[in-house]
Amino acid sequence: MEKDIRESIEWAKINGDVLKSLESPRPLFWVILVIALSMFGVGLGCEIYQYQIGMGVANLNNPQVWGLYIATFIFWIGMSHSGTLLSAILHLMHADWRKPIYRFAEAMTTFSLMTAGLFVMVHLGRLWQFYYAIPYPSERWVWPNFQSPLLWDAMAIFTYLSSSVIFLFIGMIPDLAICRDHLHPGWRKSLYTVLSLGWEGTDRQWRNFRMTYLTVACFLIPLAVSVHSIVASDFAMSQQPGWHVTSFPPYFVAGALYSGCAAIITLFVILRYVFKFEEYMTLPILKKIVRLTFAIAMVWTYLNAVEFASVWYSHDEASKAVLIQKATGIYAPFWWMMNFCGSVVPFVMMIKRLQTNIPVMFAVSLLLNLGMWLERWMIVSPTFSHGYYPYLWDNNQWPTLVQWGIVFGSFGWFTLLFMGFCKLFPSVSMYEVKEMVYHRSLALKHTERNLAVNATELAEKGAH
Amino acid sequence: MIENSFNRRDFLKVLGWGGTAVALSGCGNTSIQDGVETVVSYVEPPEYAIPGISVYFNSTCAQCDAGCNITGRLREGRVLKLEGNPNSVINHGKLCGLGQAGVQAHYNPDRVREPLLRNGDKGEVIAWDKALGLINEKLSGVKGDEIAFLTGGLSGHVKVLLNNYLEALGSKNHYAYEAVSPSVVRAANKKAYGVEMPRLRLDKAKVVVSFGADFLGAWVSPVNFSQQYAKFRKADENGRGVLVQIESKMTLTGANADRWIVIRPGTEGILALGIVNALGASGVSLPADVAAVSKAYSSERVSKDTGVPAEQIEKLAALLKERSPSLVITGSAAEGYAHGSQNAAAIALLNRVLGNIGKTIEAPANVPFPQVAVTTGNRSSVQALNDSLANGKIKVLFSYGTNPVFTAPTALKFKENLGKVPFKIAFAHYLDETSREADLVLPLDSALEDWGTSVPEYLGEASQLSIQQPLMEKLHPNTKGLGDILLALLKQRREKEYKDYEDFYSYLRSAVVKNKSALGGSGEDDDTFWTNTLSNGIVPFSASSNNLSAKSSAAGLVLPPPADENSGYPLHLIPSVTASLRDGRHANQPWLQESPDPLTTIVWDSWVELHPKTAAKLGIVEGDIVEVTSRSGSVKAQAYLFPGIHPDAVSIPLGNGHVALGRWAKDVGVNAFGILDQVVDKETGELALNETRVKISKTGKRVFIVKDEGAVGGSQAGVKIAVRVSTDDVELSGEV
Amino acid sequence: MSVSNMLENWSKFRHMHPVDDKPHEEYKWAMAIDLDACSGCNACSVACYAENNLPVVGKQKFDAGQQMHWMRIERYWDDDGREFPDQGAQFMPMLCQQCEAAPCETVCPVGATNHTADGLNSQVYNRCIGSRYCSANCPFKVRYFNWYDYPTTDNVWPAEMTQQLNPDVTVRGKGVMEKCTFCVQRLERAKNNARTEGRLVHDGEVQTACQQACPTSAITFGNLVEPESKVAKKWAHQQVELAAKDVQAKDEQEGGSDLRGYRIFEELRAYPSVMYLERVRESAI
Amino acid sequence: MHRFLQLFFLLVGLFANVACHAADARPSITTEDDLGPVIEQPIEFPHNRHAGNRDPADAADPSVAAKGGMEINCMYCHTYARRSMVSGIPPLRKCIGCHQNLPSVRDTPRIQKLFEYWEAKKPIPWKKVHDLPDFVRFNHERHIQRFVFAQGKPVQEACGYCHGDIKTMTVARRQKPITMGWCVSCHEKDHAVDATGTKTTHGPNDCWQCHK
Repeated sequence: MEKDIRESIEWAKINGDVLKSLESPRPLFWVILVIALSMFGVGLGCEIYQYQIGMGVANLNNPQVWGLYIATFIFWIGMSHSGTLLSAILHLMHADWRKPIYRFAEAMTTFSLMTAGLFVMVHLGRLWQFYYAIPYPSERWVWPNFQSPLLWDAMAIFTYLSSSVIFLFIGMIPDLAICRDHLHPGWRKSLYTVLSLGWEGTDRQWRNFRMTYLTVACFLIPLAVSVHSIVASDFAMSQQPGWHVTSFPPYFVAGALYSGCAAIITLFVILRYVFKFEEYMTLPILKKIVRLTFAIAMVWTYLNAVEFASVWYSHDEASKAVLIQKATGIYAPFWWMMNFCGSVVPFVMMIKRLQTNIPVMFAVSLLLNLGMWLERWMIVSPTFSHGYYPYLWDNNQWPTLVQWGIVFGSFGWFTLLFMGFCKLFPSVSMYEVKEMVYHRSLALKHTERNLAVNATELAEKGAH
Repeated sequence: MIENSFNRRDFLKVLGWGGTAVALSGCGNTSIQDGVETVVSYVEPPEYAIPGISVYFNSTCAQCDAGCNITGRLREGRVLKLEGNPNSVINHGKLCGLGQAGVQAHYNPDRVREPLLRNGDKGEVIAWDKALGLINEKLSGVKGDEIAFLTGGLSGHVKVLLNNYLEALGSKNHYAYEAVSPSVVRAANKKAYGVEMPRLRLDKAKVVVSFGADFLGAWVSPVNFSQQYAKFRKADENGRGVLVQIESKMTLTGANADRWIVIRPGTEGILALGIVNALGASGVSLPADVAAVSKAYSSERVSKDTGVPAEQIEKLAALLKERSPSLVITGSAAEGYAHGSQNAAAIALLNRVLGNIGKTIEAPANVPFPQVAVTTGNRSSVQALNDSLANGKIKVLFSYGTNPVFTAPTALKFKENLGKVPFKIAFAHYLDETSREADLVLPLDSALEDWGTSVPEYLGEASQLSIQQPLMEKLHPNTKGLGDILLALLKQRREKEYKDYEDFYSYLRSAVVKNKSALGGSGEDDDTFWTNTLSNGIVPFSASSNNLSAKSSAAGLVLPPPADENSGYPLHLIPSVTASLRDGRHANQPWLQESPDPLTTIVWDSWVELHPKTAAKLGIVEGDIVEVTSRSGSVKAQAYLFPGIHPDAVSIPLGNGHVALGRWAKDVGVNAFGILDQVVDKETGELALNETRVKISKTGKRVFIVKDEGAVGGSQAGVKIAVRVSTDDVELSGEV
Repeated sequence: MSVSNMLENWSKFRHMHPVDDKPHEEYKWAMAIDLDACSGCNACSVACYAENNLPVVGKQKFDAGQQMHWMRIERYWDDDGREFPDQGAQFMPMLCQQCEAAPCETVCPVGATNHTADGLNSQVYNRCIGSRYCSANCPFKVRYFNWYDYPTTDNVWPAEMTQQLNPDVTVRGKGVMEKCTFCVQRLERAKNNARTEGRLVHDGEVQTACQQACPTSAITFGNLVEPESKVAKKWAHQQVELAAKDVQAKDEQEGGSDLRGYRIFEELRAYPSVMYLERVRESAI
Repeated sequence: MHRFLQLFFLLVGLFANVACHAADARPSITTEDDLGPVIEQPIEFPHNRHAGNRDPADAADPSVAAKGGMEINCMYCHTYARRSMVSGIPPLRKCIGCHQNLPSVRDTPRIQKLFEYWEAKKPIPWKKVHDLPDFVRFNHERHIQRFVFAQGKPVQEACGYCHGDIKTMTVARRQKPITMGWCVSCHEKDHAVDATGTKTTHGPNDCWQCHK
């Protein structure tokens, strides 16, 4: 039995360990930062070039009007679902083990949404006119087209982004207060003072806090599901073969959770190493995520199979043709790769021994992410290259460096945001870890009296 | 309308109104802006030109020899678009892509703008009077027969002036050269029907059998034929016409045929006689002389020689017998081969046997003024010229409207012989390969800026004089019309005769107005007549049609056996004339380069058409860069696998492969003229275009062919896009 | 501009489509293309370039599949593996089909493409933001995107070439979608003249550029609402209904119909305004 | 809990309410004036002098030179307006046509400038005042035909809908917003089709009317 969080761990130590992650970083941090910066720089450069010359530099054409941008956009949206899953859903399920890790998962949600938003922009032919898509009251009397799934998309994403930011923030208030109290005067201290909204840890504050947190959590879950369903309807509501599939929304949501969990494992390993969080991000927790991921992987595989089957047994020749072309055409290597990464690799997670083997799990999680990214690409591109009109079939355009560059850059952008977050805010929720520890200790002490006594003590302690 | 165009040119000096000429910011500023743009209004208001309203002027298309009548659409003094003139008897308001690209010839940025005098290997700008003076002095002391004038096909008053000028110089050397003209067909027609270009009535025919005549694409007068074709296809009282195309390489016309019959190159004549024989066998009475010739051609033998199945021949004969009148047309079958004339004669027999002469082959209306009638260009003339160049007989050479350095077979060494001429003058729109060699280049007005008249070779319903008039003011101040230049040159010689003509325009006007009574303008005063003439753009001749003489004898008609397999050069090269590029003089008009070749959908390049079978044999796949080698040279181009070609043949389109001409033509594709062998038709001495034998070798390089069709090429992959139905399963009668 | 106005606009936008209770009133522009007459000569395509200010993109961009021909002539061969295409090729002039229930219209996020009262499928360049969703959802792939800024690209309209541009048609900058408009500038001109004289546009009074050029007159264009118009007669004779309920009446007949009229992708129920007439081939030879 | 929910619903309701009203509140555009910049023209053309109303002080018989405006019909100079998209700037000859018979003003500086252009046969480079974006195609003919000829509105009123009260200006200056919303605000109204005013329709509202 691996080492789990010790019930005897000192709360001061918890504060100390977590706050240490806010202190001036190790050299490794700077190295990563520079790499991320340069990646982002590349992406930015490509985008500026594309903006100047025109979308043609991405080497899109008729009929291949959408490229990696849309695929990557879906990928990042999907990524964002993990945070909600861990913090909101598991919160409602009172799964204690989520407590040390949900904070960075939420951050991930927020930042990947921001990244996804970028791709919507990058994709536009006339970026400088994007505001036409916003339903603002203009003297022109023209409105966006409310029939267009793309418009629903924009709205859903915006809503999701704003509410997940709120959720992230609310969840952090008690910790911010702790930071405020433990830091020497300086800009950070004043920042936390402002952000912690005068948190004192009084009973009333705790009550309101929990109520708010719960409400937002409840609000967030259906939202998260709807967001990716809407992204799915971008395709499902169109008329094209290979897109016009009823099972797309659940399929996309499953895919989203899947890639989200995979991403969590990746970041889990990284943070655990970088910030020395072995105490809190323990192997049993990893094991739990891995198992969860495996479950979702199976759901995704099932839905994937359902999609193929429903196309295969339909009389829709066009869609069938697309499917065949995916498996045999020029996209075949990527398509098989996707199926391998998405449906075969996860079986590694079944092996009990490997579930806690950090290097293996790290590798696996990366493969899963790759698979999920490929999945999105395989949804977008093949349909274009094998649509209804044979005269333009297989008129393929291999993405240019500009496209790859921007995709590449988006990862840099995400990393930047995330690293910034880790240095500015506690990436492990201190108060919840304390709760967790407390619950464990309760499990040991059985008497009502102790319970009562400790409870009062703890309440005061917890405030400081 | 207006009396005199020069006022009009002044009137037309006006800049664009809001968002016209400068409409290049289509999605630019999104809000109103005050006092930024300037509006320049007219100084004097032209009655007919209202800003924002289009005006239309009639003129004549100069893009090919069909000489369609066009209508130019003008806005604010700029010609925007060329459309067909509805009153034309040639094109009835329609216009082909080539014709419409005329505006790009006019606005082309690569036009010559100043007179250029050679200095070393570059041209220096000189003034017009200097240039003309120079010509005069170069001509002094040169004997008449040492002066030569090389042109393309030429007609109308420019031709009159040219002839007068040559006469004034005492020269008889007028060489009219057209690289892809149907010159052997003309000769054959002359023999068979008594006229060079009879009127073909597709619209009357129930069956049309064409031996490689691409009359829908690039042959003689495509727009006229296309309209007849539409009538011919319509299921009216004499039913939907049937088109059978017999050729070795599918042309646009072949692609539209009910039955496209692929034939071994050069054996068309044999097949024709085979059909005659089959007709005889099926009970059609053959004249003795014909029967004598044709009896040797049993279906079996013909089928062996031509590769056309015997039953196919029978079927065709049956169809011809059953459906009359029919029409048999000779195209590449005649132009292509050393025995082209015999082929043509044999094919003409078919028309005679089927009694089409007088029914679907009619006499053309004749041209009452022979001096303006067309001088058709041919290929033998350039050979003649080349000879006299070679032995230095020519001291001064004028060239206009043709580009032999590009189109003449390298075997002639034309370019190098040209060098032997001490002084060469080129009247040019562009610096093409030939005018680049000239010592003096005189810039010409575009066809839309110039005055002129023309009489097309193929006349259609009636003969007429087509008026060419400026549609807008000159783009470049220092260009001149050919007529004006010739007039100026004539004045050097015959001052008093021409002194009262201030310019070509006045010459033209008086020349036409003088004969107004003969031109149906009797009773009108000169100005009204002239005004009507200009507004119509057409002057109908009171035409008395001459008649055909159908007394050609088949006696002595012998056809050579099919060409033996030539081991060294196994394949026949069939250079194809495409509808948009023709002989390549318009290759610098981007619309023509960008509009896909109808059959291969390839753009912006040349290609080598190979039958998939041949390709498989040679291990060639689409996109391979192959080297096509003849005895006279070789070119490298991309291979395109094309089912519509005889396995023993390869085809390269003509017109591309320029080394000069302009930004859109230079270094695009390869020039197939270059590798043609100098083999001529025995009777006429015309270059036989399809007689070149080639061999093909891979170079190892491979490219993606730039074409419009997708990777699945011509397949519809079972999707119902373009549907075809057999006459059995469709009810055509009563269609509107 | 109000919320009510917004909702109202939206419903109007849908109502442009002819539903049984609200058919087209004055005009419904439609086309009939006779594939038996079409010879594939490309004249229509060039005419379109001239009329609608289409850029010539050049070899490299053509290779990238970024050509802009609103009117493309497709060439098909038979698939039956005969050694020679001895019945010729199949030519197919493909242009925007101006669908009545156009897939492109519903998906545009900014409503830059929508239906006009004349049953045209309008594309508004200055509203377009270039999401390219319309093209993604177009079954015919007849929408063309400005991948580059052609007005400022070398050798597209150099020097004097700009003077050829048609002032009635906006020159498109980079990043907007464009497509065949049925030469709306000509239609508007004709309607305007007619309105001034207080009448409707006569049949044949207005021609599209492609129709005008076509040497074989394969293209018929006109007003479907006017029963006497040539195009209406053709549609009627071929028993092709504009917005048929489910399948065309003729297609329900036993053993198919012996009429030539059909519309591409009828089964998608986009209800195109372009009817094609099947190419005919003689059986006796 | 309840308090919290109350607050929640209160906020949401408030927001929705404000949003609707904010959206509903729009300025009545048609009457609004929004003066464009003053524009420097090569010749400072006095519209008021030509098109302005007669000064009642002027003698009744036209032989006496008028002091006020001369009430010249707009379309006398902008003659293309009724038959073309563009109204047109009058050709130079038109100005001269009258002015060579008006010795009284012959040597005022503006007229001298005018004649200089005429002698040089140079067109006057007027600055465009109402310059719409290139993708907007306003059709003068349609509006003039509709309002002046079909509906019998006075010319100056009809032109004034968009050009404002030109007859009081010297150098013309934009007076109306001429933005899309402004156009639409008029197009959505029902107008009488003819003089009788019994039948009314509103202007066309599909994009392709102006954007092609």
